[in-house]
Formats: sequence, structure tokens, C-alpha cells
Amino acid sequence: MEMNSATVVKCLDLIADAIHEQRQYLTDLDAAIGDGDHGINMDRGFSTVRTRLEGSSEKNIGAVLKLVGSTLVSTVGGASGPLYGTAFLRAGTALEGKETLTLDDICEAMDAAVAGIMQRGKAATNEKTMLDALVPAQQAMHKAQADGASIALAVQRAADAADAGVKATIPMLATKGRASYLGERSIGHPDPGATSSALMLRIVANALAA
Amino acid sequence: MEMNSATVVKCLDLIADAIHEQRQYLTDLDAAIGDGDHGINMDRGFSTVRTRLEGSSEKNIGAVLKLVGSTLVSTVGGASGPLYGTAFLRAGTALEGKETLTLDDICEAMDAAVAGIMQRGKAATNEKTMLDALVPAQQAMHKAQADGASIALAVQRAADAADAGVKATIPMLATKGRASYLGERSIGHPDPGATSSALMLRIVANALAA
Amino acid sequence: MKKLINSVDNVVKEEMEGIAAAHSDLVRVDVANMIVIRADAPIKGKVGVISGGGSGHEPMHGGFVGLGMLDAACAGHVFTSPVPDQMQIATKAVNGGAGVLHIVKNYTGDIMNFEIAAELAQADGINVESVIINDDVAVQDSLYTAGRRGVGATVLAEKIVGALAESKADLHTVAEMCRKVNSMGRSMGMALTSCTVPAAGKPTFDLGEDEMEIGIGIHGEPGRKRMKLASADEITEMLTMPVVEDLGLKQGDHVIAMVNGMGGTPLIELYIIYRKLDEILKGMGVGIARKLIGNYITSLEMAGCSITLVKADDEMIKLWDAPVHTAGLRWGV
Amino acid sequence: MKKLINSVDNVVKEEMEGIAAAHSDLVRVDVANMIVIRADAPIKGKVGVISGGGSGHEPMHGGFVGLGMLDAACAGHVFTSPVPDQMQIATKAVNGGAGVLHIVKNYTGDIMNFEIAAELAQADGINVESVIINDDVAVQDSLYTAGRRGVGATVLAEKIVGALAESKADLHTVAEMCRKVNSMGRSMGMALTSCTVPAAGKPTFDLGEDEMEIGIGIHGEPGRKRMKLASADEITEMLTMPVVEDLGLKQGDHVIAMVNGMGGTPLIELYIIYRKLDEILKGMGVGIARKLIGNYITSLEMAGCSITLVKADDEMIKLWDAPVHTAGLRWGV
Ligand SMILES: Nc1ncnc2c1ncn2[C@@H]1O[C@H](COP(=O)(O)OP(=O)(O)O)[C@@H](O)[C@H]1O
Ligand SMILES: Nc1ncnc2c1ncn2[C@@H]1O[C@H](COP(=O)(O)OP(=O)(O)O)[C@@H](O)[C@H]1O
Ligand SMILES: [Mg+2]
Ligand SMILES: [Mg+2]
Ligand SMILES: [Mg+2]
Ligand SMILES: [Mg+2]
Repeated sequence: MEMNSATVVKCLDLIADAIHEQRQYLTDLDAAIGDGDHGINMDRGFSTVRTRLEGSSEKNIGAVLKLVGSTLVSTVGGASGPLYGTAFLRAGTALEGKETLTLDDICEAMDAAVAGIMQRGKAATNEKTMLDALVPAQQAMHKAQADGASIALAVQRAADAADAGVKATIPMLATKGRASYLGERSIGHPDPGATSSALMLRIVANALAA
Repeated sequence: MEMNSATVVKCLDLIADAIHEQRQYLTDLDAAIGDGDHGINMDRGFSTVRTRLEGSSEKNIGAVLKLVGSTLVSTVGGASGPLYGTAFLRAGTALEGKETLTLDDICEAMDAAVAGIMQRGKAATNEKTMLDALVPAQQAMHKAQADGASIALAVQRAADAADAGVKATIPMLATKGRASYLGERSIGHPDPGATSSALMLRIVANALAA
Repeated sequence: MKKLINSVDNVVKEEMEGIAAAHSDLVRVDVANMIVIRADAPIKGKVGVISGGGSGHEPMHGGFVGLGMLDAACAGHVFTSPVPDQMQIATKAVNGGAGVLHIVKNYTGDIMNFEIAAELAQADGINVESVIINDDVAVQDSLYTAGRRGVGATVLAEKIVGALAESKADLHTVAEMCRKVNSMGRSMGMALTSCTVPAAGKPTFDLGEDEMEIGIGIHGEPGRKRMKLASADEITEMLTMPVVEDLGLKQGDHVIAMVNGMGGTPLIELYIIYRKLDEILKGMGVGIARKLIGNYITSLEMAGCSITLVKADDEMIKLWDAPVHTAGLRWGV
Repeated sequence: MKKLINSVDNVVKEEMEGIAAAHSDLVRVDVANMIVIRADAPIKGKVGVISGGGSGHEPMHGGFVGLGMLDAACAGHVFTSPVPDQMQIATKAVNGGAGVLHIVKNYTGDIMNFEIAAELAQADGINVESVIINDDVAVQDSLYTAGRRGVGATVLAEKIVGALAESKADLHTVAEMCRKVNSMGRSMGMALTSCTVPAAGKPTFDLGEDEMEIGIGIHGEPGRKRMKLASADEITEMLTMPVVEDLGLKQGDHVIAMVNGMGGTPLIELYIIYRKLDEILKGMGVGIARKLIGNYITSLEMAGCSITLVKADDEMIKLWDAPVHTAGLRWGV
């Protein structure tokens, strides 16, 4: 599978489908330790992304990702909107002008995205947020890069790391976001944002493996 | 059992107990076709009657019944307050100065009470109200009087007629009081006021038969 | 039953104490007799305007005592008419020598208790006129019912009549205006849930997860028809059309409109109802001159709404706009 | 899920259309962007005051747009922060050349979306100051949380700050007053029931028939402690004491007090809560200078209440008394 803008758009469509299917699940997770809207927010954002990318012939992958980022900022709302929006905007800036991607490019984009989330959300790992899925994924990707792995394998490993990260959020005490209002009562529940991050990486991994 | 003020007060105490026991039942009946407060209203009234009659050495049965009537008017509220209050006030006026009662006296008091209710409530029989228990009871009492029956037997027959009257309210369409707002949907339910009237007559009948 | 109360028996008493604590600038409260009285009553030369009814409809009536509206409000127990003694005390407390108007909602209990009170007041030498409010179109006004219930129009009447009394109009004029507002007012309500009388401890009626009750009264009693849940627009249509037809509203008429919450319905849903009401009336060329949107005459925590329209002329709108300063309504001051 | 709505997706849009239909004298509504704007905005020389947040808290914020309070309110989807584009449009719409104040409740989503909007506004050449409201004592303000939530004090701040802006004070002065109100304001809430986000279709959390949640926020999210249902007095104590202690209130202090309903609690219960609040504060020699009792910052149809106290000096009370004319609050005009 050639890592060009068509593939990127294909992955984004698949993400939109998955988010729509998992809408209730993500919302239920957010109801347990938040305000019960994460799945709804994400579905609103990614269905708008799909409509805006329909029939797009944009070659520049950076531009595609920046469009995704600005769309999410303008439609998702809540905490996840600015965070995922900033992540895609930073990734798009890192890939500005690129029409195909190497693993190096993808790692660079991932680094930019994670940095953007940390800056916007002022959070670190171990605070029971989406970072606890994305940072392990980022590290796994860099390790795969160092091992000279293929893009498909690298994303596969990232998705696996992200899933492990989600499980690791269950015993965590939330110290950021709405869940932090619950104190100890946030323990025992997986973080909704980490779950949606891991879901997105899994979708991309499956698409690239196919 | 001598029909003096002591007996009348004894009967009123027993009525207060019975109303308190049947409080939830009367309220449930009123919830079906009214606003769910008849048992609560009656219990409030008759518990105040009991307190006011405690240790009363009033010989004049008329005065006792007028005290009951004014107490009910001032405490029950709703539709049943003015109705039962007026009934007891009129009965008391009819028995003004009497220290013992004959069946004639009781019939006279009953007539005054029923007339008071009709005047205050502007209702007739077959409108699914307390009258559909009290009027049959009144008629049964007059028949017993004509047959030369004892007071105990007359009240017994009145209580039986009242019970039959309550059953007769079940198929009736309510055309007075809150139940009338339900139109046909009031059919199939016994009237709460008729039920409390029959209850009171039954208590007195049992007391006199004991 | 989950409520923010202490003991079932003290609900109204403690509410009265709360009103006294909160609004001592506007009212004085006779807690023992459960009466809210305007702080500066009696006002010499002004017709005293009183009303009353079972508690559980807040802010009505105690929340409408003050400048430009009621002079006193008698509170019965929850959903139970107040007793004559209360109206007698209230009538004396507000009598500024110009007589007293009793605004009575058409419920058998209210009618009879106010009737006895009016008899007592005449015996006290106070001139009393009574006006019965019966604006609920859900009940057929025929020989076969206790007549139409008094619901939403009561709130609008108390405001308009209160303003006229404030202007020192005489008792008959004030009473006639109240009759006029009643004759020009129609309402209909609906419920998504029942409500629980504290002393009863459980809901007065049960509604299924997909059911609603059309034509409910304000005492939590069941309504005319139980139906499958419909959309906000369909419900607005079901409530508005009978009111419009009964009032005979036509092109060029103006109304004062109230979209009222029954106590447990959030404002976001009332604005969605108002949106459709506005659309329906605009479509008929009927103008909404003034409006109230919120919880004004409720049934404890019942989820649902009611729509009230009063066909209004310029004088009624002028009286509507007059200053009012009560806990439940305030403008112009 | 029983609500008076048409379709789950159009709840906020139709609410906006209802507000536009009802209050065209007070506001103009940009339905597409879900923004309520003061009808006469921008007002030359006046600091523009805007706020915003997830919908479902009505009347906050859209119900507080108008004379003496907010110039614009951005509505997100239910319980979801609005997006930067909305605040950017609102900031431009209210900019009378004296800069714009953003009143931001302390939620991660609100903070970040308003932050992006402030960056965009600076890029548009508009001077913006932002003040974060974080008055909820139920959340420990430590390194280990996202900080205290912005709840009841937001309403009081919008009134006081709105009045100061109306008097043409400059942006920094207005922002400083907002910070002062925030520093002097503390709140705590509780819930008897959860509420249902229309799009989710079922309650955010479940409470047993004899359970209550202490320390809930305003987004229907669970609170600090789940407990057995207590009496109204005990609950008032549980909400008031942490607020009093955190504020360090002492004899001779004066407060503006709000007993707020969460949307599904009737007024009769709020007055029972106010009764005990008044008793507690009187016992400590703390005076209640002004008060609000009713549904001002809600969570859809949630049953429950919150208590907010703002320690007030004479200037703040003067600004509180200044005229206000919005859908949710009106006095002095
Ligand atoms: N400061 C933060 N940094 C990183 N991620 C965060 C932060 N705050 C919240 N999140 C993420 O956002 C998710 C919640 O998103 P969502 O429910 O859409 O927003 P909201 O909490 O405003 O309702 C959380 O599960 C968490 O992963
Ligand atoms: N006009 C009337 N005449 C006679 N009885 C009536 C009339 N209206 C109501 N009632 C009686 O009152 C009873 C209801 O009493 P209650 O529930 O205490 O009053 P409310 O209807 O005001 O809540 C009815 O069951 C009926 O028997
Ligand atoms: Mg959320
Ligand atoms: Mg009843
Ligand atoms: Mg009643
Ligand atoms: Mg949210």
C-alpha cells in the first residue's frame, strides 16, 4: 500500500466509520468518569471530516491533515476537540508538501502531534489521558524505526502499544480533565480519550496490513 | 350501649383510628381518579378532632358534633373538608342540646348532614361522590326507623347500604369533583369520598353492635 | 421518593419559613396559618387582591405576592385547598377599605373553602368579590364535569388584575377585569412523568417509558388521554390548537403567551416548545405581544409543560407592562 | 428517555431558534454558529463581555445576554465546550473598541477552546482578557486535579462584571473585578438524580432509590461522594460548611447567596434549603445581603441543588443592584 494522500484519506474514512460504530461505547466510558459525551463529540467531528474529504484530490498530505485538524477544532468541542485538532494540525505542518510518506515522516508527524497535545492540554503521561496511549505508541514507532521495520509493522506495534496503554489507564488516578474531579473514584475505569486514540491507531494498522 | 355524648366521642375516636389505618388506601383510591390526597386530608382532620375531644366532658351532643364540623372545616382542606365539615355542623345544629339520642334524632341528624353536603357541593346522587354512599345509608336508616328497629340495627343497615353504595360508584362516570376531569376514565374506580363515608358508618355500626 | 425535604409533615411550613427568610423586604409570612402577606399591606384605598390553593404549584401563589400583583396568598397542604380560616385572616390583613377580590381556581375544594371564607368576611363587614378562573380547555365545560379547571391563566390574571388594583381602581372594576382575563384565557397541559405528593410517598400515576399524558391538571392528577410519546412539535400542536379554536383566535389578534414548565422540565425544552408555538401563531397571523417562558404554575417535580394564551387588548398589555416586584415576577422596578 | 424535543441532533439549534423568536427585543441569534448576541451590540466604548460553554445549563449563558450582563454567549452541544470559531465571531460582534473580556469556566475543554479563540482574536487585533472561574470547593485545588470547576459563581460574576462594563469601566478594571468575584466566590452542589444527554439516550450515572451524590459538577458527571439520602437540613449543612470554611467567612461578613436548582428540583424544595442556609449563616453572624433562589445554572433535568456564596463588599453589592434586562434576570428596568 503506497503511503500517499489517497491512503491517508482512506484511513481517515475508516477511522470515521469506526468512531461512528464505537460511538456509544466511547460515550459510556465517558459517562463513567466524565460527562457522557466523548463518543458523540468524536463522531460529530469525524463525520464532518469525512464529508470535507469526499472527492478530495489533494496530493499534499500535510494539507489533508491540517484540514482534518481545523475541522476537529471547529466541530468536536469539549476537551478532545482542541487536543485532537492540535495534534492533526501539528502533524500536518510537519508533513507540509509531502505527497508520500516514509516511516521517518510518520515518526516526525507523531512527535509533532504528541508535543501539540502536551502543550495544549498541559498534561504528561500517567494522568489518565489520551497521552497514556499515544506516548507508548510514539515510542513503539521510534523503536520500529530503529529496527528498520516497515511502515505497516511500525503502525502495528504502535497500535499494540496504544492498546496496552489503554489497559494501563484503568488503575490510574485521573489528574487531568473531567475525570480528575472524581479523585479515587476515577480508578478502575479506562480513559475514553486513550481508548479513542488506540482505536484510531488500530484502524490505520489494519488498513496498512490489508 | 347508651347513646350519650360519651358514646358519640368513643365512636369519633374509633373513626379517627380507622381513618388513620386506611389512610394509604383512601389516598391510593384518590390517586387513581383524583390528586392522591384524600386519606392524608381525612387523617389530618380526624387526628385533630381526636385531640380536641380528648378529656371532653361535653354532655351536649350537638356541641360535640359542631366542634367536629368546625375542626374539619379548619383542618382537612380540599373538597372533603367543607363537605364533611358542613355535614357535622348541620347534624350538630339538629341535635343542639340533646344529651342522649333516639333513632329519630339520628335520622334527623343524618338528613341535615346529607342536605348540607348537597347544598355545599351542589351535587346529587349518581355523580360518583360521597352522596352515593350517604344517601342509600340515609334511606336505609329511615326504613329501619319505620320498621321500629334498634339504633344498632339501623346503623348496621345504613353501613350495609353505604358499602353497596360504594360498589355502585365503580361503574359510575364522575360528573363532580376532581374525578370528573377524567371523563370516561373515571369509570371502573370506587369513589374515595364514598369509601370514607362508608368506613365511618361501618365503624359506628360495629361500635354499637359490640 | 427522593426530595430535598426534612419531614413529610413540615414541607409547607418550612417552605413558608424559607420564604419569610428570603423575602422579608417584600412579604411578611404568617407561618402558623400558612399565609404570605405583602409587607406593606393593607394599603389604604387599594383593593386587596388575594388568592390561594394547594401548595406544590410554586412560585404560584406565594411567589406572586408584592407590588403590582397579589396582596396575600393562602397555602394549603400539597395539592389540598386551603381552609376558610386562612382566607378570612388574609382578607382582613389586606383590606384597605376598598374591599377585597378573591381569585379562585375552579376546583371543588377551592370553590367551597373560598365560599365559606367569603361568607365569614361579609359577616366581618368586608366587601368581597370572587372571580373563578376556569381556563383549562382539556376539560369539557358541560353539565357532566365540575367545569374547567383553573390553570395557567391564573398567573396572567394575577399580574394584570394586580396592576389595575395598584392604580386604585374600585373593586367592581378590578373584579370585571379579572373576569375579562379569564374569559380571554385558555390553557392546556401535558405530562411526561407524574409527581409525588410527599405525604403519599409514591407517584400519583405511572407513565410508561414511551408514554405521555395529554390534558393533565396541576395537581398531578391523570389527564384526558394517555398516548405514545410524541415530538415537541407534535405536542405543541396538540396543546395549541384546542386553545386557539376555543378562543376563536383569528388573523390580527394579539395574545399574551405563556409556555410553562410543570417543575421538572428544563428551560432548553421550553424554548423548543416556544419555537413551535411562535411558528403556529405566526402562520395564523396572530401576534404574540408579550410572553412568559419558565416555571410559573407547577406540579412539584412533574416533567411536562402547559401553554396558556390570553387574547389581549391594549389596556391589558399596558397593565401587563406595569411594574411588578414579587419573588416570582419582577420588572419595571 | 422522555424529553420535549424533536430530534436529538437539533436540540440546541431549535433552542436557539426559540430564544430568537422569544427575545428579539433583547438579543439577535446566530443560529448557524449557536451564538446569542445582545441586540444592540457592539456598544461603542463599552468593554464587551462574553462567555460560553456546553448547552444544558439554561438559563446560563444565553439567558444572561442583555443590558447589564453579557454581550454574547457561545453555546456548545449539550455538555460540550463551544469551538474557537464561535468565540472568535462573538468577540468581533461585541467589540466596541474597548476590548473584550472572556469569562471562562474552569473545564479543560472550555479553557483550551477559549485559549485558541483568544489567540485568533489577538490576530484580529482585538484586545482580549480572559478570567477563569473556579469556585467549586467539591474539587481539591491541587496538582492532582484539573483544578476547581467553574459553577455557581459564574452567574454572580456575569451580573456584577456586566454592570461594571455597562458603566464604561476599562477592560483591565472589568477583568480585575471578575477575578475578585471569583476569588470571593465558592460553591458546592449535590444531586438526587442524574440527567440524560439527549445524544447519549440514557442517564450519565445511576443513583439508587435511597442514594444521593455530593459534590457533583454541572455536566451530569458523578461527584465526590455517593451517600445515603439525607434530610434537606443535613444536605444544606454538607454544602454550606465547606464553602464557609474555604472562604474563611466570619462574623460581620456579608454575602450574596444563591440557592440554585439543577433543573428538575421544584422551588418548594429550594426554599426549604434556603431556610437552613439562612439559619446557618445567621448563627455565624454572616449577613445575606442579596439572594437568588431558583434554576440559574442547571444540568438538564437533574434533581438536586447547589449553594454559592460570594463574599461581597459595598461596591459589589452596588453593581449587583444595577439594572439588568436579560431573559434569565431582570430588575431595575
Ligand atoms: N489536559 C488534558 N490533556 C490530554 N488529554 C486530555 C486532557 N483533558 C482531557 N483529556 C482527554 O479528553 C477526553 C475527554 O474528552 P471529551 O469527553 O470529548 O471532552 P470533555 O471532557 O470536555 O467532555 C479524556 O478522556 C482525556 O483522554
Ligand atoms: N361536589 C361534590 N359533592 C359531593 N362530594 C364531592 C364533591 N366534590 C368532591 N366530592 C368528594 O370529595 C372526594 C375527594 O376529596 P379530597 O381528595 O379530599 O378533595 P380534593 O378533590 O380537593 O383533593 C371525592 O372522592 C368525592 O367523594
Ligand atoms: Mg466528556
Ligand atoms: Mg384529592
Ligand atoms: Mg386535593
Ligand atoms: Mg463535555
